[in-house]
Amino acid sequence: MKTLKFLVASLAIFMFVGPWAFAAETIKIGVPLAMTGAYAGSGDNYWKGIEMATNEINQSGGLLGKQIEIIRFDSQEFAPEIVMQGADYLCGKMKVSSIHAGWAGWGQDIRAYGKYDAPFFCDDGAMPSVDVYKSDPEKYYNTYFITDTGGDQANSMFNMLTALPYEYPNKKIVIINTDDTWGMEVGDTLSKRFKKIGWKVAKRETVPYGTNEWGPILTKVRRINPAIIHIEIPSSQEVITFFRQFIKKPTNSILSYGWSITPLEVLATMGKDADGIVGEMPAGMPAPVAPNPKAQAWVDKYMDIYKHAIPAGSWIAYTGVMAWADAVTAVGDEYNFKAVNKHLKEAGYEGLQGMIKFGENNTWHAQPAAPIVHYQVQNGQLVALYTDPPIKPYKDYKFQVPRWIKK
Amino acid sequence: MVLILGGFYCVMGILPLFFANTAHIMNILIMILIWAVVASCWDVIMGFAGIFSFGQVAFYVIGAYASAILSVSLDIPPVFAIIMAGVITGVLGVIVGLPCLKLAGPYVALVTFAVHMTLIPFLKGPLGRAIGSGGSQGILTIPPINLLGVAFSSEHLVPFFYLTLFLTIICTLILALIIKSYWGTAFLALKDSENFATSLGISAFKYKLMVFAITSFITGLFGALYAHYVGMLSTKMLSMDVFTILMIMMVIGGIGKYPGVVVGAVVTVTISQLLAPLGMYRPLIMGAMVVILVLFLRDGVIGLAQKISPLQRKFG
Amino acid sequence: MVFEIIDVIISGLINGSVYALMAVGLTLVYGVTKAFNFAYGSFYNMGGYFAWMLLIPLGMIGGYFSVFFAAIPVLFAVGYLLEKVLVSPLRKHDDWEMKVMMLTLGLSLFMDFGYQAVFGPNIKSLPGMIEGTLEIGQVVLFHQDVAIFILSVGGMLCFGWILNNTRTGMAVQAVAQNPAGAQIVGIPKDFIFAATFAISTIMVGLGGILLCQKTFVDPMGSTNIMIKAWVITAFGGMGSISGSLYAAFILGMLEAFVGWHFGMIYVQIATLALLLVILAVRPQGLMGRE
Amino acid sequence: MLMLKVNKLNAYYGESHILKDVSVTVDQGQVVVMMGPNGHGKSTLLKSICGLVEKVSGEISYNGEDIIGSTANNIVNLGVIYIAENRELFPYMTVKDNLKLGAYSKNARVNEKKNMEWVASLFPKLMERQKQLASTMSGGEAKMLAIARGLMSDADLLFIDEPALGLQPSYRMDILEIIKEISKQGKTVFLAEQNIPQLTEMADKIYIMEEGSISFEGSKDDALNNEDLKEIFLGL
Repeated sequence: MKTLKFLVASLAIFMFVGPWAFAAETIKIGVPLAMTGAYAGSGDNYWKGIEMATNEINQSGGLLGKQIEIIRFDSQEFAPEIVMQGADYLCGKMKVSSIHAGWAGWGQDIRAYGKYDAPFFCDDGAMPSVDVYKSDPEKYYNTYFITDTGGDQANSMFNMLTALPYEYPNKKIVIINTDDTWGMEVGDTLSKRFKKIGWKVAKRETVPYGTNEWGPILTKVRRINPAIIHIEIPSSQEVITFFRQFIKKPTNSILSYGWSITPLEVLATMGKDADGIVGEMPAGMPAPVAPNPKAQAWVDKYMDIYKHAIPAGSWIAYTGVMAWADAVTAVGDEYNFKAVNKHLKEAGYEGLQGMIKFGENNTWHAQPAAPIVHYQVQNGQLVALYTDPPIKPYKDYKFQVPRWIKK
Repeated sequence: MVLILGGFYCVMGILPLFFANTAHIMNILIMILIWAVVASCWDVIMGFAGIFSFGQVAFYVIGAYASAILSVSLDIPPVFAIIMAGVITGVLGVIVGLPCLKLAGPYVALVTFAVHMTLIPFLKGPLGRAIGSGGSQGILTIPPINLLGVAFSSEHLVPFFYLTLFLTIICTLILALIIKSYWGTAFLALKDSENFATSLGISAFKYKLMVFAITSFITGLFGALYAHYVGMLSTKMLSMDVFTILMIMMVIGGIGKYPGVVVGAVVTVTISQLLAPLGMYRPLIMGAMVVILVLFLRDGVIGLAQKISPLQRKFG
Repeated sequence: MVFEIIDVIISGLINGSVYALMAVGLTLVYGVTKAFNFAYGSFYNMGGYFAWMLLIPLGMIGGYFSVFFAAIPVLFAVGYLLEKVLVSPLRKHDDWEMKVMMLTLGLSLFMDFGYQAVFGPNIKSLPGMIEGTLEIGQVVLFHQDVAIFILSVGGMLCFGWILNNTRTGMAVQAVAQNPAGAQIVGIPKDFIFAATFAISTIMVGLGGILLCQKTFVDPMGSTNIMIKAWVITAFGGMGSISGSLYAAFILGMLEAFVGWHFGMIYVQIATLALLLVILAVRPQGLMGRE
Repeated sequence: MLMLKVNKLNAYYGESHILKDVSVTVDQGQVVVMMGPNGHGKSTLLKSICGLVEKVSGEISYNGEDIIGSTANNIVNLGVIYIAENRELFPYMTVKDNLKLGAYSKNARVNEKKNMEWVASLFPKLMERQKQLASTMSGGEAKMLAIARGLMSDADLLFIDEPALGLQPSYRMDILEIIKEISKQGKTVFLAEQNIPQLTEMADKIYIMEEGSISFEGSKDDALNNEDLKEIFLGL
């Protein structure tokens, strides 16, 4: 299998070096993702969605009668010049007709792809990216954010935490987040919102990636004994070690993991131990039962191919490709970027959960058809408690008071 | 040596005429120019002065951040910011040099690499934010260089290319002078036997400090140039990947075989570009390359050339 | 308050023992062969993946006992061959230390992404060798951490004893102190070099198997391991076993207290600042020799 | 009876050709002294025989066994030891441990105790400082230790390189005595030394090496009668 992969890979070189003599009639799309480095895990999740979408399109006769050909680029850890090389390679050299990126960086990607006109779908989920867009909406008109920013997601987390059917023993929260853009953004927003309603942010800790010895922090947490502990570290290793060391001597606190609940290994590793933790997924797919048969069919198909539950990013990346394909079909020419972009902005797309429309700043803000889903781990799997907006309970799944909370 | 370098830069100078419109290629060419100089500096430090420095990437990044911060936070025009960045890096180079030039081989590597490692948490952390490093998000709005109404940036590749080429040639000349001058011989003497050299009245410390200062200055200068080129910076530039790529340039070019390292830069950047679509197989192959090259291409391409044709010797 | 301090001290000790385990192999191989092994962290991961492969996909019977049993010869062979094939050829030439550093750097890149290519980019978790916690009044400890502590400290002490009190151990020291002299008295220098490299590979590999139970097998993790081990080795004095033992615990404590009092974000800076200071005032490290 | 036969030995350091077709023979129980200006290859010859030089060609046979190209430790096991002019001690080990390691080779281990006593009788001074680190000893003591360590190897053929180099006269006399003692034990001694004229008194055979090749071979009488060699023996 691996050798096969490698053969394909080396073929790719020759195509890269060699002339384009034998380029068949295909529609090329670019997929710059983190294939190596710290973010390779999330990159893989997006990839699965994109791969699934293109396969579906190709199997059903392709787009405008042409097969879609994916050209990948490893954006590694989003070093500015790497991202720029990716843009120049995919758009400049390979002349792809759209970019499906998932998490592509924190602003550098917008600038890099903004130089071109091909629609650029990204899931940066961070304010700096949006700020770059805002700095010149004309120039960056081909940028599409397929999820909300960390700030918006944090607001939704706040809504959920305050909506929980649970009597908080006190008004103290501890917030632990990573030292990166995403972590800071969520941390800041949450502490702002909680302070506003008279809570005390008893501890705000910013930790670097790779923190696995939580003794010093937990010591303080245990003395504080807060009502909520929120962890925002988009990396499985740290959040698992935190939980293991927390549960050793737990406090009466709701554990809110935010986005950190979504990396595949978290549940794969902790299983039922994780029961009781709450977390969210932007543009998520409610589970264990999808909102409608069509969505359920998709979920089943996904799990059948990839043998695991739907991770963050897969579904929305899938939807991104589909929405673009929809626009291309409507326009009838994948290279008529002006028209394709116009259609994407105005027409909206009938997704698995309903009609999705791009809102302010070319963003698929959380909306009924692409909601932020808040889950609780219940017997080892994610169970949707709420969808937002509007914040409303999902089906009749009930919040369970975590086992470590003593009455 | 003069022939090789001259030929190289002439060719580089012509290339844009063919590739002016393909941003992708221009980008590669510009990166080749920048890396060529940075790697050359490292070669002068390691190969000629025999200082076992692992701080090259660190100085590069310091220069980049210095210029970015100066121009973003203090609104200093990029042209001056770049020069100031070079000076700052040079001074830091001296400060780092003072303690470690008294040390022996691996310890110098230790100290300099420790500086490299310290930069990451520093720039990401509150201290970094305080001076405007933008934390782990980095700096995303670095203004382009603007000279006499001409903008030089990733948006205007051709002018930027020639600006870089111009600076590259100047710096290359400086480095070539160092190597060919009395210093060069002094360095080689130092490398062979410090005691011997000292007995000749060559003050190891003085010369090493000088070469440290000069190379850090140039490195910082090009770091700054790079910052204004891409317009964005993050601590990712300190990743092991960049470090290794720089190292491969030296291994291919041959340590102390200037200008082999320039050839090394061309080869490495190109290969790394060709392999980019391979994803994780790119670093895999790069790694294997280092191992094989270190084992079998001991003096790099120049060494090879020397072996093949005795004529080449005088360039070594 | 007092319990808080105790907690912090405990996590300091845990840090320390973990670091000691990481660093011992590196300091040994540097001390004896003067070759700085940049691929060190990748061997740590090799241990982790080896254990994972035997336990999860192959479902090896006998659990960790048989894993260790199988790991030792494999790691030894790998280390021995690598030294013979990659490192010793370089020794013949001048500035070989630099060459070895470069080569091993390339090797680590190759190995790390090799792991990714084979096992995928996601982290792998190992089942705990010993579960359960130990409660002493207010204080709660993982059996795992206690085990790591005992193994690393005990392991290092008896390793030091072997070095100082057995003929082979002394031969190793002899090679470290004066290779030419060792050769003159009839110690097989080249074999000792290769063997030391292999032993350090075993140490770091087993360390990986132990510690990955605590913090997972992370294909990208090896750089951090290498850097940690390097910092400790340099701090304690390159090649001084006891030095790195002290250094490991000093740094462990430092991290715990800085993290507790100032916040985790300052830990790295504090560590590296300390390293820089030490190297500036005493380049050979705490216990190192000029 | 013939113990060591070196025939047409060539040795190189990198590019430079140090020994040129050197031929030497040593009989059991002899004391052989090799003289000649420094830097003309005396040490190189000794090292080459003991397997400490990478690039060598020619024949070396020890007790009829061909030993050229075999590793240093094998040669030590055969009972040939090299005592370096620059001592090559283990600086951070005690005198005792240095001696212990001297007896590293297989057959030496068997007789370690016996040899230790013998060495103790030869070097009472050293025994007083068993616990001292080698790096803290004076030049003379260190030299003694180097010789003592060599004796611990239980070798039958000892190559002693410049035993008196940089020693004050008092020590030179000691060394003379010790060498006498060693050869009394039936050991064969091959010295590269010209700072101790008295040595020639006890030499069974004298070689003179100049520019990497043997310029003179003969008994001490031949040497003394040889006009050309007078200046070398001005010391007499």
